[in-house]
Amino acid sequence: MKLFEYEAKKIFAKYGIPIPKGEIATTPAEAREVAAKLNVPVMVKAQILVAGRGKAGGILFADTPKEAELAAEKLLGVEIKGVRVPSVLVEERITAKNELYFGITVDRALRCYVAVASSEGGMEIEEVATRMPEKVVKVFINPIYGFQPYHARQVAGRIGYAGKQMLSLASTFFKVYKLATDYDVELAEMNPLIEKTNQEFAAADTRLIIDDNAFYRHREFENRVTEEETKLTPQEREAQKRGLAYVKLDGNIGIVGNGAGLVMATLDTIQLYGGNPANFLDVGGGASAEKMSASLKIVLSDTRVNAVFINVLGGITRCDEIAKGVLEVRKQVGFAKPIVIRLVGTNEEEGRHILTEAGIHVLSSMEEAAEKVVEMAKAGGSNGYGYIR
Amino acid sequence: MKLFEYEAKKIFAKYGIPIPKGEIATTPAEAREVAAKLNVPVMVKAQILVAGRGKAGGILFADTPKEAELAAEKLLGVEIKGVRVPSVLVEERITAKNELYFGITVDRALRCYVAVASSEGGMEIEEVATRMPEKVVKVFINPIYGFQPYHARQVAGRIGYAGKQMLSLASTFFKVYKLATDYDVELAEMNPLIEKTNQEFAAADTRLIIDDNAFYRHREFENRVTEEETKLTPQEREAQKRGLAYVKLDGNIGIVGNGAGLVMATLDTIQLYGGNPANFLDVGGGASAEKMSASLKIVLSDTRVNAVFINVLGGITRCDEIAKGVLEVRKQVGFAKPIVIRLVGTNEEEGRHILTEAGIHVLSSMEEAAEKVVEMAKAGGSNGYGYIR
Amino acid sequence: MDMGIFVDKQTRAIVQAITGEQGSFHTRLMLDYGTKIVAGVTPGKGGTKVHDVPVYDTVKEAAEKHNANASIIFVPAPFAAEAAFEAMEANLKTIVMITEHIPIKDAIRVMAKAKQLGTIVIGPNTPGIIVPGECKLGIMPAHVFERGIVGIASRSGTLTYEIAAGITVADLGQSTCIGLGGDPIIGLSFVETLKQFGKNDQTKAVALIGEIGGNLEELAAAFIATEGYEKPVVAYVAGRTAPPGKRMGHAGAIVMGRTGTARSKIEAFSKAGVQVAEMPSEVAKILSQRLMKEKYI
Amino acid sequence: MDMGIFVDKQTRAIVQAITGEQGSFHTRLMLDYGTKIVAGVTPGKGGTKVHDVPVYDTVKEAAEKHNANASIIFVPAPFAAEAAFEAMEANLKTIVMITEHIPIKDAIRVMAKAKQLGTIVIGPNTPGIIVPGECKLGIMPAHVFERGIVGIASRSGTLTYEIAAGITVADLGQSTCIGLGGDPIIGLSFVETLKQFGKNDQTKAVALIGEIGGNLEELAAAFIATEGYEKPVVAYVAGRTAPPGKRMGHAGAIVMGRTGTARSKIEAFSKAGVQVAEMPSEVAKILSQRLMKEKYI
Repeated sequence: MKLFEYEAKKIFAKYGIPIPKGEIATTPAEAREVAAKLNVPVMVKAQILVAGRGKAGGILFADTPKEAELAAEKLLGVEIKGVRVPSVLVEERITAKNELYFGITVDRALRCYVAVASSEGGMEIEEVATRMPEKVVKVFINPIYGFQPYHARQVAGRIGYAGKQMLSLASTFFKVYKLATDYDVELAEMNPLIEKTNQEFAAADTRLIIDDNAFYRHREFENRVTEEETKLTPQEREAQKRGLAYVKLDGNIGIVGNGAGLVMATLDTIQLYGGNPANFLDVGGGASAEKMSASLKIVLSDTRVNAVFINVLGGITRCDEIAKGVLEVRKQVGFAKPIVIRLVGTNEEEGRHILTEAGIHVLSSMEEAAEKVVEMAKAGGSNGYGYIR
Repeated sequence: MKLFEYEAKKIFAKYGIPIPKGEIATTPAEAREVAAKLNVPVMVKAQILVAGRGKAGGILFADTPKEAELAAEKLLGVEIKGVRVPSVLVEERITAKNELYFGITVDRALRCYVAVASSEGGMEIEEVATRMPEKVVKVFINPIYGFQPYHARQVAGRIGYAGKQMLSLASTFFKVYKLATDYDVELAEMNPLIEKTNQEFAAADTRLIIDDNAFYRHREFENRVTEEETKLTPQEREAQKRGLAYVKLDGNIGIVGNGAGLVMATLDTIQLYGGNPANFLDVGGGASAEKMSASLKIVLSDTRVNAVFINVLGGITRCDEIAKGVLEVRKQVGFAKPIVIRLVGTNEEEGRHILTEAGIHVLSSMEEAAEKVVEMAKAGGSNGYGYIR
Repeated sequence: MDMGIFVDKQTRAIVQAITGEQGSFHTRLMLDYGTKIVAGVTPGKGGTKVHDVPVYDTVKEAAEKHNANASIIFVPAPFAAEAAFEAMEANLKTIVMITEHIPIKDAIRVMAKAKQLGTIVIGPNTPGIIVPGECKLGIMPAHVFERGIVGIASRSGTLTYEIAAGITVADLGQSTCIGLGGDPIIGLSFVETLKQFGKNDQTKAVALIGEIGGNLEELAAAFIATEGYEKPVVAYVAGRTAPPGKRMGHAGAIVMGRTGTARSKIEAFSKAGVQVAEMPSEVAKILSQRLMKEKYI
Repeated sequence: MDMGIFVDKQTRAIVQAITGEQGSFHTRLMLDYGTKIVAGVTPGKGGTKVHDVPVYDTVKEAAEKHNANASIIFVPAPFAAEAAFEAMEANLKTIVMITEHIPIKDAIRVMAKAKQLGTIVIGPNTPGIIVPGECKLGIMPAHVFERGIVGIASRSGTLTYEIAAGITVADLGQSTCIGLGGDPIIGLSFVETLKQFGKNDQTKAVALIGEIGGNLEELAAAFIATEGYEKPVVAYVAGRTAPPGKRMGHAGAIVMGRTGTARSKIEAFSKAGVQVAEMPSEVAKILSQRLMKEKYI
């Protein structure tokens, strides 16, 4: 789960990491008040979770409370990179002598956390790594002994600081590591970490991504998840409620399959045949008829969808359960859109039998089925042409 | 630092470890109130830090509040094993089906923590280890991976429990380990840990010894240390204030030396010659004249002392500083008791010179000096006979 | 001759959380397949039996009494890492972690200890491992596999069965099919598996089934190119259409910034001379062609 | 031929917390003795010098630039364990921890890592180690030591100088004098030190200076008895008069319940055939007699 900048900053501050003064505002008037209280030139920053916010115009400068109000007015309610701005962070503007980078993330190949630092902050660290690899310092963290204060000092030294500044940077790095461990992060990042003109440092922008699987250790985020739900599409909300992996995509072919890899491969195959998937939906392993029918209903409820592809290879999943789930949906809501079913594997015979008895045709080849559904979607998915009525 | 039973139990309870209901009382009336509130047969337990309290009559039974009052009256203010009882713990009496033992302590030879358990609790674990070694289960704790819940289950199984009782015991063991780590303990012990007639468990008596060197991580004990001070002798209090290692002993020869080992050896040598040391006092490494004079004053202020032995071998410690410290004491308070000085090592010449100039005789041999001081103490330490006037 | 890698007929496995729904169900299926499930563990249930398999409170006891050398873990995520530690301490040298949703922090610690002890960890979030006809330590449907000559390593579940079924139908069969796991932190990499397949006589070709996220595929490509891997390798990479920043079902299937795209992986394989199938069904076809060319079939 | 054990003329040491009062003072004394103090470390003081010794911010830098292989730590107790970790990670293989008052929990972790890496940790709460005429890595007064044939291992400081001085006066001298440290958790035991002295040609006899607390003396006695240790060993044990439950200056010098008494240690030594001196001055006397009998002097 990604946290908003202002949420992340609260946590950074809790660990004693210096951040600019500032407050969140959800209306232009509030933004004006915050700016007046701060009584210095400010930045007004859209609180959205997409990367590249700055370049997309999501960060505005304001020298007076009035300007802050206008800036907030510009940002609030506007969509940036397709995301509505729900609030802005109004924050003191700090003059940067240098912009640095520091982050803790996961190195999947080495199976450990890694601390990444650079004297070149302010842009994405991958970009620095591509353009100036010599400017990126990486310290792989021993999972047993952790990131120690002396590692932090080594890193601070390697990005060019000495004396008191080295100690102060190291102390900040170590606090970020502490935070990262305590909060089970996938990413904890200060970018830019600003060196101010008075030689001190401040985390001007921060990012935190929490490992969703560790929520049971961080109950405080449960409400956060509930809040987030209000921003989901009806399909996403329903899938989340039922514990289904669902990702909204841009196309018009609804997909239900079992197994993340198989569903991804299904999407890819659809695209190879010239189609556009509307979603990723993994019904999961060993799905019951009920889970199958819930999944299918989610996909059917998406108004963009004009054809549906059910792709199931039964392993732990039983084809008869899948078939029953499909029939249940037909009974409950009917099929307003054409559906292509590919069904093989465990209890394949029973499953086919159930469906063919009910007048539904079943295919065996994933590729054949994919081709078919693309054809249907292209034809506008008119019910008359549908593979299944 | 040893915690009182009632202090330890508060901490055990904080970790969810079941303990008997009870409260502390400092007057018989309070004890009566607590017993009345508990409204069950109780135990009245003297809160002192010496071992073997039970056998020494420090634990009394009471069936009524009145009896509890009488029991408290018997215990409060009385000395048990030489220690005044400052308070009593009035606690529900639990019928034990079995008495078990569990503790976490340090294995010095293997350099790790060790979990020790036994189905034979209620007596000192060393006694069990001597009499029924097969009844003692020891699990040495890997310093890197710690004591895991499955270790706790292994231990619970090995002392003879299965099913739900095994799980419940294991959960308690694991909590004690957690407590032990969090609190930097040298010893965390439940003895007896009672198996009740309803199959549940309760830590009927608990002991906690905290590593003094880890106090900087446990500021909550600072007040505790201050409180303790009121119970110290004037010499102990003064030594503690000045950071000197001082231990009160039973004899009449005051000792000041540099280095713990050397002072211990000095005590031993004194005893070999038939004398009785009044104290252990290590002036520390590289002691200044001021520290030396403070130490000597502490020893001289002990009314039991009738002769003093200063034994210094200068390494980092400089003999001239020691000599200056001695003279300073003579100037300030005079020598009311005979003092024998043995002084060798760094700046020996200067030190001897300072003292002999001042009319004080200095010896070189530790054994000769020890023999001399024993002789003096035996003579009653009359000033006239003193080695140094 | 070893039929496959990591497990065989001699493998003596215990099941951790054998009394749970999943554990009990798959114990039966594994027993049916002929796998030597010698004991089970569920704390507090020691002394009972599941499908005639004796249950113990601790892995230590189970492993010692039954001379076990492997474990398959169905323990729920919050306790799964601890279960793996228990298995490693009991000296079990191959551990299959079926459990999904294990926190990254926990998985990292498990893998660090495994590395220290030389324990093979398969998963987490894996369907397990199967050496057809010898041993199935996992939850995969047995019927799609057939003893044969293709070594399969995959980050996926059902997609693997899809491709394995194709390979079975093409009469190639599998020497071993191993699910590396769908999580970001997993015990085995493609490279490590390739090395094992390289040493295994039964394996004449290797199929790698990758997906978006991480760089295990890129590392495998680099390994194949620099080491001059001798056996034919065919790859499939799922997730060409996945948008960045979204988890596609698996915790590990996510494009982060510019890293972990299907494109990067496919390009890396192609550059290393590894043929990449466009569709799952092509994997078996390409393998057949390659193996015919190399005169294995 | 090695003159002593653990350190020698080739030892290249760094001083951790070199800019502190103790660190700076003893750096000068060690340099005066001829010890190769090649660098110092104090975070934030990198680039300065102490007695002409260059100071660095990290051990890594100091060790790499000066090819160091040992460290002596004067870092305050709350940071001393971390300092030891830093030294171990920088591959320094002999570490002397002068620092007193290190929490037991920290010391346990240090020793676990040292064991893993094969690092020799002397201390904590030790005066250090001296191989007379070769290397002094410690805070002991140099003048009481003389190159010679007795290996000394001790849990004490000043008492060691007392006994060493006696051995010097008796014209036996020391091959190495090592302070194991006065804490409950220390890096070296009497047994480990005995083994090293056993292999060291220069050492013709060993003096063990023990004290109350723990059972290192008992273990040494058992080792001598069961292994048939070939060199003459003389012991002294301080604390016969110490009451139970009281720390006698050293954190480790405490009789707990029935364990760790001087009596138990003395009996164990006697049973193992190790002569135990009643007074410090007797150690040199007994050594002289034994060595004369064995014709070493």
